[in-house]
Amino acid sequence: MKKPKKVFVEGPISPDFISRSIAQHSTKTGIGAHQIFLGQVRADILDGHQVKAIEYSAYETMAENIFHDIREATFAQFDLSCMHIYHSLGEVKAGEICLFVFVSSKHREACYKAIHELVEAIKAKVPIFGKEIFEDGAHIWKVNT
Amino acid sequence: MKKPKKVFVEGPISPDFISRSIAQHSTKTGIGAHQIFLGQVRADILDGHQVKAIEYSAYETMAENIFHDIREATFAQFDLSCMHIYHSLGEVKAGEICLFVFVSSKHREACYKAIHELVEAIKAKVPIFGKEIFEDGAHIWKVNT
Amino acid sequence: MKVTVLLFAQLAELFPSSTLEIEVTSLQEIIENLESKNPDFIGQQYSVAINEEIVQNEIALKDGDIVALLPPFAGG
Amino acid sequence: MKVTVLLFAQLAELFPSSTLEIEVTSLQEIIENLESKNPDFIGQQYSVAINEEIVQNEIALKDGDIVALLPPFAGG
Repeated sequence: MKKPKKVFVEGPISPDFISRSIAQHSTKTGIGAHQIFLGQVRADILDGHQVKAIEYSAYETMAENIFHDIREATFAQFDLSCMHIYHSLGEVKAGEICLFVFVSSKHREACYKAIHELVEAIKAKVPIFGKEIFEDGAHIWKVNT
Repeated sequence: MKKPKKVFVEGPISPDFISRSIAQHSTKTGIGAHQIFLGQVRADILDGHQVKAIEYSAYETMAENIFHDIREATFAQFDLSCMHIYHSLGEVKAGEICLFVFVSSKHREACYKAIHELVEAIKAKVPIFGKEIFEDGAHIWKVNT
Repeated sequence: MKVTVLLFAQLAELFPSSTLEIEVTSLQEIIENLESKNPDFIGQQYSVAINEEIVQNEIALKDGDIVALLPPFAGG
Repeated sequence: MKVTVLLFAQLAELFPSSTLEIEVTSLQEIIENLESKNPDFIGQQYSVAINEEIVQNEIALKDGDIVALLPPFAGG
């Protein structure tokens, strides 16, 4: 069993962080394929207001447990070498990255399916909330589709 | 129509290069999802020899045309904001990255399917050849499965 | 019995505090309590987690339970 | 007519040069020419591109055509 890993990070996920995470896999020479999903905050126009940021909050202890369950279920289902999940808390501006999901495997087929199921499970099952903050300071609460 | 872009790069694709490519999308605030596929050279054991590197070569002019066709067909089929494909030529050591495919879209569904089809099309249709070089200097020619 | 009620996101905005300690006997009673405190709570969408497990049906509460009301998830 | 034959990867290893200018009238003749130069060419797997387009069947060659013999692809 993999040890529990912390998913939540404060603020946006930087391209540098992603780069370092990729680089750490160069010693794992059994890996042939990596698949990365990144969620980026959109500057959507909603009711005439433009989103400038999303402020993420979560039921953190429950969310970390569910991330752990999702991780274990995915390792059980697919032949993966590695899996990493990071999600932002706090403010993430439009254009910045709020979700980083990274799977690696010997052959590419496992990666395609695993990343898809992981991202869908994260969106559906993890108690994370997003306050979409408009340029004018008003806000609404995001709902996943 | 997007302008033709050069796919081939000399040697491995560095995590830094990937990071810079991700960072360049932060101004595209209509993007909500990125999907990245990375091919990494495996240190496979074949007939008792361990692969230390793959030396890639290609029928370059034809390959660039086919990359262009694959790109256009994928843009026509999926609602994507951006698409980038890079493939190594020359030597790429075990653990290093030889293929970087990057698609971005407003919503995530287009990304999942687009990356899958792109990677499969690249592997099946582009005249790229890989010489798997063993620790002892011998080599065999890679065949995609 | 006494339970802790946790409110998140838009539900937390409806009340002075996002954590309530209340004396109740059922989940239904928690909801009525919140509706009486702020009628805007009526009609809100949420799922319910008891001790961090999502529950689909009314289940018996125990003293010390942590009841979380969770608006629609928006991760990613 | 004169055509240019391009050989890649393991096929290029079988001959002194990866580019040949030869006088032929058909694709079949190119293959026979290569088989006679090096019998190891017999039984090799490859697809054929004429002027950078993969061809599935024997097609008529024109003077100046570029005929590429492509071993199994291994990108990615």
